[in-house]
Amino acid sequence: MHAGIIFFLVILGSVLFHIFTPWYWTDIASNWQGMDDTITLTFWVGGGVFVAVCLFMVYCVFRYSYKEGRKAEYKPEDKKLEKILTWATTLGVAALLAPGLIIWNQYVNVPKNALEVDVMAWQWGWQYRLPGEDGKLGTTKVTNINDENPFGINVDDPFGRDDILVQSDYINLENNKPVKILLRSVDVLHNWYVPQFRSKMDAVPGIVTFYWFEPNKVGEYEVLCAEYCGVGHYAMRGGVEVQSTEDYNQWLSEQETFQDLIAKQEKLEFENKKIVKNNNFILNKDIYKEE
Amino acid sequence: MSDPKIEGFELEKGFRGMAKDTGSDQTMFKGVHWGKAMMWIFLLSDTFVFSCFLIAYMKGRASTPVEWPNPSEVFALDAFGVPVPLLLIALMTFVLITSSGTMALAVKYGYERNRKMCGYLILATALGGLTFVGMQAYEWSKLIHEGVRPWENPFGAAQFGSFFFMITGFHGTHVSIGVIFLFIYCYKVFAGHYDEGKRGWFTKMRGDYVEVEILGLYWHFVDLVWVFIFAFFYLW
Amino acid sequence: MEETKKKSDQSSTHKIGIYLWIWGLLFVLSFFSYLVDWYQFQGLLRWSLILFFMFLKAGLIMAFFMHLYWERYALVNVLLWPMTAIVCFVALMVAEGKYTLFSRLFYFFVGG
Amino acid sequence: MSDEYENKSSYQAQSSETISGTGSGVSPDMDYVRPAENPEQDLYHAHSFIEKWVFCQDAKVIGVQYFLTAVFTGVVGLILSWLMRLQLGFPGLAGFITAEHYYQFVTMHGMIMVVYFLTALFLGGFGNYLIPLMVGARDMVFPYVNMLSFWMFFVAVAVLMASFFVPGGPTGAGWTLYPPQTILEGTPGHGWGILLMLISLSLFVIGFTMGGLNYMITILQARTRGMTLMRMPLTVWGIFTATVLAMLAFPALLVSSIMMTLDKLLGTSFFMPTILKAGEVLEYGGGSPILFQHLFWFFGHPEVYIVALPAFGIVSDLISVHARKNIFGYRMMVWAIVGIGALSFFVWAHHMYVSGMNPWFGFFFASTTLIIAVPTAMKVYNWILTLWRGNIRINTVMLWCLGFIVTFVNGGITGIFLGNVSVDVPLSDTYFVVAHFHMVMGIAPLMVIMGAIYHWFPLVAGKMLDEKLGKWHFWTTFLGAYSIYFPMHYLGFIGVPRRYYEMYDSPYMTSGVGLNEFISTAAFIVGAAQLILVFNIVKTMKTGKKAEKNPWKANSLEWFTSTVPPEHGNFGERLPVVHRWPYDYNVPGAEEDYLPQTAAPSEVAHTEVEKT
Repeated sequence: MHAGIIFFLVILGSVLFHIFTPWYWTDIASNWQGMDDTITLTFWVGGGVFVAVCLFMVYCVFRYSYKEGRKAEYKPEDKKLEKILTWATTLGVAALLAPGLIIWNQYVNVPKNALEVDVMAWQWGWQYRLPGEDGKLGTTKVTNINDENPFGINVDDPFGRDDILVQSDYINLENNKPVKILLRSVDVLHNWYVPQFRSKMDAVPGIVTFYWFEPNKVGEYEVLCAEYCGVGHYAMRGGVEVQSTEDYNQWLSEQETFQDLIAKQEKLEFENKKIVKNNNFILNKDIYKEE
Repeated sequence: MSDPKIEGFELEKGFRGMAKDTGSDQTMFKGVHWGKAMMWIFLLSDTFVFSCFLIAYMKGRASTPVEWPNPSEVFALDAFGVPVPLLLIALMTFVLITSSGTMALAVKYGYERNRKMCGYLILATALGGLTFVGMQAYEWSKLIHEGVRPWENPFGAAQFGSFFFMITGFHGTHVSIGVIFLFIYCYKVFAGHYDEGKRGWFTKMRGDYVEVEILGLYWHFVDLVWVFIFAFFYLW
Repeated sequence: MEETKKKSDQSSTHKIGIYLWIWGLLFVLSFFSYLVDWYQFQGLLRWSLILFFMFLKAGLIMAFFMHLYWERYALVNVLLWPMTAIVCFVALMVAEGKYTLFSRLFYFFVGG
Repeated sequence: MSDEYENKSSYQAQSSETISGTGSGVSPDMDYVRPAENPEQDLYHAHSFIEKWVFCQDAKVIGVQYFLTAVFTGVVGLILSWLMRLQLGFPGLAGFITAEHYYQFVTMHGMIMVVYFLTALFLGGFGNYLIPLMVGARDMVFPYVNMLSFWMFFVAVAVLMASFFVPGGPTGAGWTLYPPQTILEGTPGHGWGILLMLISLSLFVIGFTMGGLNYMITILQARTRGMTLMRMPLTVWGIFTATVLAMLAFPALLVSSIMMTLDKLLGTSFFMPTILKAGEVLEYGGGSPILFQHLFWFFGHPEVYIVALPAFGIVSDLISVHARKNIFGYRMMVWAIVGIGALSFFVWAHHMYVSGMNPWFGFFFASTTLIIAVPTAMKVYNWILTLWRGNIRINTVMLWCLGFIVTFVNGGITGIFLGNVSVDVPLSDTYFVVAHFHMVMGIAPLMVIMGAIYHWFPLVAGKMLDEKLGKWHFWTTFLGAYSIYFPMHYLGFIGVPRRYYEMYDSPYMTSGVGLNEFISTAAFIVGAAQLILVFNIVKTMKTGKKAEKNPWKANSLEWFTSTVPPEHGNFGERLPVVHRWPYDYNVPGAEEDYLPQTAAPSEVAHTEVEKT
């Protein structure tokens, strides 16, 4: 008998835990409310099934536990019941699948007015590139990357000249403006992930991947690498600041373009070679904290 | 081989027969020797191995922006001063199909318990296989002389060499293993092990001519894989 | 079963003619597929011819040299159905290969 | 040479039937079973200690060998998990756990548990022991190959363990071994470690192929008379389907291992694009990392079911025996197992929704993945419907089964979150995933393994395990494991990514600190609780009650061997003849509450058995 009681308490505890948990998702700060809603829907349907199945099990344990001489029912099959259960499950699953697919359709179709942001990842850090006045990013190549051209932009590409370069782990975004994140990696897999934006995608060396979102809450957020990328994975953090249009434009105007960088480079002597960021293998949390 | 039979049973044909076989007790593949069934399933598994190789090759080739070397030039061979495209490959195909044919006949004569014919045909198959391996060695050395390496080649995309050496190498390994077993079986046939049901050296299982068919299945499979490699690697 | 086997062994094995026929056919088909390259057919024609001859040869080897034609359907089906997984894998990898190529050309060469 | 079989080259009809053959139709014998198709199997009996216990050809001994080797790797995996939890729950407490070590622990824990522990245990261990017994065969069809299979596995484990002692340590690439980082500097064990891992995996695949051929052919071609496919216990169905999956999925692992080895050793660029490391361009170029992921998951997803399906099968049998009721909807169960197995080849990329593959694949894979939920749900319904109106013995075995149902349903439901493409986006690569797969393919199969140990121990060892200790073992394990993984989902909701050596003080992560400490503590307790089982086994072997024959009053053939524990050849003089499915419990009209599979219809003519 006590077995049934403990199982019942486990189910009850699970439900109570879910209701009273202090650990739940962070406040959403992007347009992907639909993902949260689908999760909630799945929780209701799935959680309901979980509770129903387990309670039925507990009931059976109470009601039908062993008694000498009692006859169990002999009924190998019940076609009708099985049919009902199959169709009910199919319906439930379809009801969960449909919103999932609809949102995925939005996820892979980027709005036309989205701002393209080139996110470049390496072991272990980020840097960003925004299109200049022409609104287009220049093409890039890993082999072009060097001290003078940290983003590996193809110098011949006219679109690349006015690209705005942000050589920092931190980027600013404009509130209520869709962003298309173009992910690029120069070494291994990475993943530019902000929990509050709900969305993520791997950065894969050799190709450019993308996803989009629309930040809708001003504030600062932490960027995490969400794809294992070697021993410094856990320390590969960055930041996003979502700003109002005014602040954003202010920030934007302070950034240097590829053109500026080339001009500056020409002036610079090369005796003091800049330390390439990629060389930065030193990893410990104290350094991280300083940042 | 003869049609599958079990003494005392009427075996139905077609899909009805399939349903009955599946629903019956003891065996699902009626009249199929254990070893033969095992070889079939093994070949199925091996098919997946080669499929994965070829799929990887297809994906690799389809996604490279660098030009892929033209196989009919790379694999051309000078005959009397004229470069003939794929000459060696054509000869290799010819040799392998020849050996496949002799193997098929060896299986037939094995079941007819024609020891001599069976043995000689297996020997012919083994020699065919050996020739094939030799020609492949020649082809490899020729390409290596021309500067093709697994990691680079002078003709175009680096993956060309990688996939070429890996896939033909894996196939060549299969052929070589097959040749070794062909020689062993050739000895066993001539020594009459299958006529008297002598037990194997390691497994202690009784010998039987069905083993010739099992080896034959493997050998034809090697040929079958070559058909696909020929089409996808040399003709594409 | 040994007894059974002995009996069936003596009875009917296939006539040698079948094997010789298939053998010849394989040579002819191989020659044809070689001609595809010789005449340098290109594009869809090349592909369909290559695949046609390839599957025909593969089918002949499987059906007659490997005796699948004479085997019972239970075995044949067990062997052929798993190929659907391969077909699915191939189809998806074709799409994936094209997508990768597009991504590379677009972002690393063409731009826009 | 086995002299006793030397003269038995032909078979004789073994029992009552063949009187009125196939066609006669007039007064058909109700006990009729088709005559034997297979000759009596030629068994090679061991002649020395080494042949009997080391290079043994008896599937039962091989099964135990597999079991013990797998458990050994499992213990290593368990210790690694402790070290990981130590770091996660109490960062900095154990100074020797550096980030490198942590990632090596993660990797080895994952690979060991999935491949070398669970796969080997279910297929190699339970498969070898139970298949011949349950289908009524004397042994596996190729005993010699079977032996080689184990020793190949043994070498694979040895190579794997050797990687702990090579320079640079074992690989720390994560169990998925995603290139390019796997073989590049910046990942621990990128030299010897990863090489040994790839070699070990290749050996495992080769060894497993040998075993798998045996399991498949034994089930398909060496069943005893009367044993149709639809009369096989679900255990056999589960192991069979899992073996089929393994035979078709492991090739992809083999291929990707070979290709990665070449990338590492020869400098080919199958998976390696142009890479810039430390300011220098490496000599790679043009490869595709995503290709590896496709190959890996083409293996990896069926692998999940390779672990799950045997568990499904075994738990069905255990529930039916101990609920004293036939399994509900046997046909449905079989078709569900087969259907899940077949579908599992069409869903692999649901592990790759955010991997940067062609985004349109999301639609295809989300649909196929959620379709799998239907047969899986049917199996769950059938388990609880088997309990319904049964006569349930609440003993240790049944407790493990109930524990399985709770954890499996929980893990299955979270699977619907992750399979549904856009719901997966926020949750993938977080602790939600970790919690999900541990619940569904870690804890749930473990519950079954434990249940199976308590259930079949009397058969293997001839003694009954102690019930009281068993119950203690169950409750600590179940409650502990559940309180590890249930709250862990919520860490994922917060957004805590997996494979983080340390969380630091990210604003939304600090709240998880207390939870992490709790989870770690629970993990230590659960791990230690397994000692109860060890103690129980030791105690039982010394002073335990001797098991009577068929102590659970089960129906399936493994309990009807000539001796307990069964000897080589399993069934003595004559192979059993099967007349019914293994689930005839509490048949109306029968005296006992069970009818063994061997009970001939004429012996129990008064019962109202439904035709099976």
